[in-house]
Amino acid sequence: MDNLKGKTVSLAHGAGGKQTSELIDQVFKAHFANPELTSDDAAVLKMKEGKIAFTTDGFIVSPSEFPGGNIGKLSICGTVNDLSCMGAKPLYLSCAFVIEEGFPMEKLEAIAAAMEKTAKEAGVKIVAGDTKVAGKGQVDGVFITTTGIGEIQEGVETSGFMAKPGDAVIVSGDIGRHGCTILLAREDFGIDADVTSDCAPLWGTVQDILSVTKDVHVIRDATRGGVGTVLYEIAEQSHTGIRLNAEAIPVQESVKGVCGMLGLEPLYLACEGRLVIFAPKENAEAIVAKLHEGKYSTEAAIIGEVTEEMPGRVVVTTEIGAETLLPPPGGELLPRIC
Amino acid sequence: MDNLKGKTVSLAHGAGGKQTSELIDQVFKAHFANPELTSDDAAVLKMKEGKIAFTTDGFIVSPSEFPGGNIGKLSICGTVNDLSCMGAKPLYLSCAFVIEEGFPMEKLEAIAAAMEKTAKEAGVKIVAGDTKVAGKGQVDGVFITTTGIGEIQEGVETSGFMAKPGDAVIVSGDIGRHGCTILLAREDFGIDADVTSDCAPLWGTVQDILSVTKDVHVIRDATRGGVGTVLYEIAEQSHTGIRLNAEAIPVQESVKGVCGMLGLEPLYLACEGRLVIFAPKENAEAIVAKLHEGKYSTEAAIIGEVTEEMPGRVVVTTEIGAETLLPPPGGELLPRIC
Amino acid sequence: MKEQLKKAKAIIEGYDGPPVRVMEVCGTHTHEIFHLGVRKILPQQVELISGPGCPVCVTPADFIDEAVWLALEKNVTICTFGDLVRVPGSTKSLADARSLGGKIQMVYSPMDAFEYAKEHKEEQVVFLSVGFETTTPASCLSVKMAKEAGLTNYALLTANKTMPGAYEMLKNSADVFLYPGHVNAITGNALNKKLCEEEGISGIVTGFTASEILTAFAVLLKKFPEGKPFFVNAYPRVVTEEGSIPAQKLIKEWMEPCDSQWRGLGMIKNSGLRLRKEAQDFDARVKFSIPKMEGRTSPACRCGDVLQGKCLPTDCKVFGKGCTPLHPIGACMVSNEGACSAYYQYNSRGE
Amino acid sequence: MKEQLKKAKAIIEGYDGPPVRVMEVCGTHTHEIFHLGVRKILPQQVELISGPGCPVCVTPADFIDEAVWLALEKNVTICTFGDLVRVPGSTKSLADARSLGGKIQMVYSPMDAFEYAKEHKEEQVVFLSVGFETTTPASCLSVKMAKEAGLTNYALLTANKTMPGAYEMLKNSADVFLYPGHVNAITGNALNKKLCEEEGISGIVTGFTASEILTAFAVLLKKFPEGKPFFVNAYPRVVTEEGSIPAQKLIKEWMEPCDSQWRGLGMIKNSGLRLRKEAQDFDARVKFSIPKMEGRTSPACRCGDVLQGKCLPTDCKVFGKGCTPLHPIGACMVSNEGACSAYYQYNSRGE
Amino acid sequence: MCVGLPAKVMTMKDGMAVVDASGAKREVSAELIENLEPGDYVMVHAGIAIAKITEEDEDEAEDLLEELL
Amino acid sequence: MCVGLPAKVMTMKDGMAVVDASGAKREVSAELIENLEPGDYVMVHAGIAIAKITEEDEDEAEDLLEELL
Ligand code: SF4
Ligand code: SF4
Ligand SMILES: [Mg+2]
Ligand SMILES: [Mg+2]
Ligand SMILES: [Mg+2]
Ligand SMILES: [Mg+2]
Ligand SMILES: [Mg+2]
Ligand SMILES: [Mg+2]
Ligand SMILES: [Mg+2]
Ligand SMILES: [Mg+2]
Ligand SMILES: [Mg+2]
Ligand SMILES: [Mg+2]
Repeated sequence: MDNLKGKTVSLAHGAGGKQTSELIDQVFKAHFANPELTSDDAAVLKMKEGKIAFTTDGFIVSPSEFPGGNIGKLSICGTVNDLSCMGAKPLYLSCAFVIEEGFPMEKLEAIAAAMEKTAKEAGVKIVAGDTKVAGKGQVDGVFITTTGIGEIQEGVETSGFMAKPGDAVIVSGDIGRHGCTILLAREDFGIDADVTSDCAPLWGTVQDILSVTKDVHVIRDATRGGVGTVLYEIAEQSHTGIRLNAEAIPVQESVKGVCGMLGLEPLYLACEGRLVIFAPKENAEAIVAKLHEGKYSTEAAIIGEVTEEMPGRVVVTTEIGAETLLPPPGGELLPRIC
Repeated sequence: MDNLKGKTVSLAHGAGGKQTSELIDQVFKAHFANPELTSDDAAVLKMKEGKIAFTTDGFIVSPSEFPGGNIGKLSICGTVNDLSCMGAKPLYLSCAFVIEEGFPMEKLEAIAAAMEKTAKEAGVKIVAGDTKVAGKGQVDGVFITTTGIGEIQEGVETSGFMAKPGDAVIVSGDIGRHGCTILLAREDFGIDADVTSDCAPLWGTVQDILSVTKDVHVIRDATRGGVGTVLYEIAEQSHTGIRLNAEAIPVQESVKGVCGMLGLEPLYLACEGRLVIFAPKENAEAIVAKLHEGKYSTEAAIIGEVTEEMPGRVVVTTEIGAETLLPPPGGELLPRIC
Repeated sequence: MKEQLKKAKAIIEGYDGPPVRVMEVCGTHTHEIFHLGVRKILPQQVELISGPGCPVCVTPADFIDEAVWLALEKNVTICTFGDLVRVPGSTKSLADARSLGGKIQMVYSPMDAFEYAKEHKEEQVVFLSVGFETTTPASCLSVKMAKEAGLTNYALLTANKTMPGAYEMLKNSADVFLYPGHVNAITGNALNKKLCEEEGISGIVTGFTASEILTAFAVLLKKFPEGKPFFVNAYPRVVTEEGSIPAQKLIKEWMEPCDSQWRGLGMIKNSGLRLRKEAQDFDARVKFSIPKMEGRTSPACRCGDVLQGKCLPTDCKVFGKGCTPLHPIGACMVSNEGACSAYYQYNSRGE
Repeated sequence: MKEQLKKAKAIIEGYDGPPVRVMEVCGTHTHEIFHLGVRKILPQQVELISGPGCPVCVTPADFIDEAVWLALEKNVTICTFGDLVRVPGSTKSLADARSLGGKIQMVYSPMDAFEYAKEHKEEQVVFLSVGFETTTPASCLSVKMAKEAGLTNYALLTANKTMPGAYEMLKNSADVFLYPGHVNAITGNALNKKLCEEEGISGIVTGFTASEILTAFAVLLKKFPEGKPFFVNAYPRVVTEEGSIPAQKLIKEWMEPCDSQWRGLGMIKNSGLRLRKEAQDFDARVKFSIPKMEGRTSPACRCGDVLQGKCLPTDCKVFGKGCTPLHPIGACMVSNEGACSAYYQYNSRGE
Repeated sequence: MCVGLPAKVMTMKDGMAVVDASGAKREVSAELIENLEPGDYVMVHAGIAIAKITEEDEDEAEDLLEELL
Repeated sequence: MCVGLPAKVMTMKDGMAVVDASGAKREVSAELIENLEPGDYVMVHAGIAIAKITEEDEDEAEDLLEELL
């Protein structure tokens, strides 16, 4: 969009008047247009009788552009994936933007373009939106909140409360790439590595799983907090223990390198395109085999199992064949150097 | 909540681990608890066949507390009102928080409490949420995005595209109080006045209107940009003109005073509990009479009519009986002094 | 409508005298006249010209450039009336500067700028001192208070202007002048009377309410056909003959006349005010050694002609096309009180 | 599992000698030992004690108080290793200071702090210089670079420590010491050899990989039953006899020994390093005249005893109750390398 | 050019007046007007009382028209 | 107490080395090591190469165990 070149978002764009409409038309409607996209107070949608999934997430990633995506792509993936984890086909999304005064229009347009592309891939429509502009220094670049509605598929019931002893624990790919990418993109530590975000819309991946069996107990996307946090969450919700095999956890070599330098645990680095799946052991191999065919799950692996002992804990069998507890999720991710 | 006293939100609360859960449990679940509120990736909701309304809005008001409400109340009202404007009974809400590191827990709790109370009044359930913590200076206090699902009532169809020449233009109460309140609360201009925000959930008000007649063409809540912006929007969407009677527009005396001092036009001050209603003239008096009985619409008034001439324009009949154009919505609201 | 308004309106609508050109000098008059729809009730013989009385409109681009420079290069906190925020400089407005991280604080009063400086000693604060005789006393007062409080972080960037030079320059542009009541409240009526008596320039001082404005028109349309130059103070509850002596003294104490550049009109001798030598510590140009700015304005802009009544806003080629209140090219399109903006907003969108 | 790991593990698991107390002095060893689950394969006779080798754990509260004071009272930008961010001061941690608006910048290296200062000349920057012999050279180097670059906005807040005094103090706490390979890479082995030869204190220098750690245990469990004091450098690919001469020179050039307060252990003579007189311009205490802080720590905290091997973390009354990694009371609970934290995270949640 | 507002003086203190214009209150300087007292009406501009006035514009306009007709 | 990482020197310039540890690259000071060259292995801590090392820990451990048994 040539006419956006060099322009920036101003407070006037957030005042609700003509300039707000201009911004919406030029940047958002240009990308999101579809018959259901509302110009009124709300979108009007026809619904079938049945169960729907409804979820929201705020995205505040900084920087807003990073290797492998931008905040726009992320904001679609995050909500599409939360719906998918419930076995729900993503149907409709809303998106609410908060933009900092002075934000470059071209960047905003790139964000909207990424949203369009990702939504298309996920088969979901953006039908409602909102745009606010905050004064310089009142928001860091751009924040996006997406909310989604999905149609829960017949016969599927997943929940973090449903893990059962004997379940296999599967991850859909190598872990920690998104968190590592953002860490590097912030340029705080002067480290460079060939890592891109794993950010991806996973409805297709969930469909792959469900094509093998509908008897899946838990599907959860490991986002902030990483796989480790998800595992502790599920161990707690399901009152079971989890035993991991350290050597089975797929981690890209350069992610390991960065973690080594900064004293970080890959299990606690964020992913944005990785599922943690709990399913009866007998189907685990078949699920992984099917996942290996998928675009976003070539590195899928069984990384552990659910146990009766040690409910609420995650135990790791280490490279020396000993057992240790996975340290429970801490707070802020702090590099450890000295 | 005594245990929150003196505490503040930290980045650790946003890391997705145990502290995030603690924050959610202590502040949000304590107020929002209901059977549908999810601990999984998404809420699971049973839907009837039919039309739903789906809408989202971001709330970034600063200061987050103001006479007449806080950002929590506002965030419920805003979305409840957008649903109501479509003739939809508000059913479910999601809310996504972005909180600045260092934000006082007690304030957050007051916000959650206001949300609970307002949601209860509006008959809507909060079923999904998200909490992010941004670093100091990356967000101004707290931002909330709410998204809502409502059930569109049989036989009701409203849209900004449906205003017809001959329609009466009604406002549900005196205008500009929210914008004026925020202006004063910011303390930028040293002005003091006895004004409180009009912030209110309006599903009851819409029900009142629909109880008189379902033949209502447009209902829109005048939020940022105020009534003037809504009128221009509808004039444009419906390709009609609008003629206002300046002397019929209800404005509280002290709002007039503040506007006088700062050279502002009340029609362009934000409301957060005011509807603009377009309905065939013959029902207008009955609607206003019914509204006068309602809690949030005692000052309802017919302020003008829809015309065939001057499509896209809003004309005002002034106190000297002359006609003038209402200046179209400008950008940022700038006080005019010299 | 009140009785008295009706009477005035009847006189105006019933005017059947000779053609008359009336210039409202004051931007607030321009604004109120549009707001009330006065133009719509004026008979055809009455031509209304919007003069240069909006301080925003006559403030040259290089003044904005200076403020932007202070904000972005010197990290100065700029305190300003909201009116100036969107005025285009040569390349940037204050709104642009703010979006680049410059600190731009809107205030209601220069005294608030002083208070801000007092409460933010770690910041350097500059108030953009624009305005005519009405506004200048408040700027002077803020400097006086800053001096008394011993502040070293407060200064004015002055572009204060005075009306006499402009009256002189515009005297042939209209038959009757509507004089700005609030300026006269400070200056008194001596000059206007003198213009009437010595140069035969008619005028009427009035206020800003519907009643005051309509009455003024009624009066002038009664007087004009009589053929004699006249001067009427139609605002005696506010304007006295001698004006505000304390205000005049205050200005004299802190400021002195200087030549001044008016956007559109050019340089007018002795039509500006600047801080006196003794108050140079509070003069932002001295304090920050602001370099000379080469204010560039769009060559298409006819603000100058508009302000002198030589053409209508609608005669400007870019009016309503390239130049709108949302994307102003010239200063007259920025302020609500600017002639072009008022024309655009109330009259015609140039479609 | 690799062959060599299996061999070492077999030796460890098969140990049937006399009881032996092993102290790992180094926090990174503590961390890795837990991470690998080494404790789980040690026979019962082997008692493992986690010593004071985590710089975070031994940094007293008043050091944090000084940093918080600089951040909040002097608007100084604090550059720090992530390790220190959550360490409790007397009332506030650096994370608390940050949430109050203090600027806390995490860095990977003191050189990054120097770079930050070079790129932010308008800010005063202080690097929190903690650490043992391994880390101190990097701090010194950053000061050297700052001096060469003529920076006047960079300084260190020093709490650098050296190991010899601690070894001396702890010599009776264990039978065999696991020496920190990276400290010895700088200092060389002379002191450890001397402790062995003159005082009969056994020890083994080792690295941090699974293979290195298991090998070290295998070696010490083979040697210990022989009954003679021994010293083994099990990390020769990194550690040479004389250590790093350039590093030793660098430290000597910029720093000099001083008495030093160890959280938990108290004052140890000559166990710290501070900037020399000639480098005082880079000493934050001098530069900002930091007032004396009265570091208060919780009376319940038994960090001191834990660090000396006098009790286990689990013997502390508040362990796992009032004191957890998310809400630490003592410093040993903060760092991943702290003995209490490692116990809590890997061993038992004190339930 | 100068938005002015008639306002009533509520209180006086140290040369500053708190004025009320239809319920909007603000402190303004009374420096330019001698002997201002609570109850007086003033014309306010940019934080300063520029003139002491009478309360209503009606009478004045009325008088002027009377005179004229 | 000191997280250290073995890394390979990729390039050298002005006393600074760019090192690579399993794909994580960063510039570190080579001040403490004489004659460092691309291809060398170093132990890196807090942005500084503290020692020149051999690539693998295996042989060393192997040797030690051999000696012992
Ligand atoms: S329309 Fe714009 S460019 Fe033309 S004279 Fe007016 S302000 Fe200047
Ligand atoms: S558990 Fe906490 S309070 Fe107790 S000794 Fe350890 S760090 Fe100190
Ligand atoms: Mg709305
Ligand atoms: Mg979600
Ligand atoms: Mg999510
Ligand atoms: Mg909206
Ligand atoms: Mg920012
Ligand atoms: Mg999720
Ligand atoms: Mg909405
Ligand atoms: Mg809304
Ligand atoms: Mg979420
Ligand atoms: Mg802020």
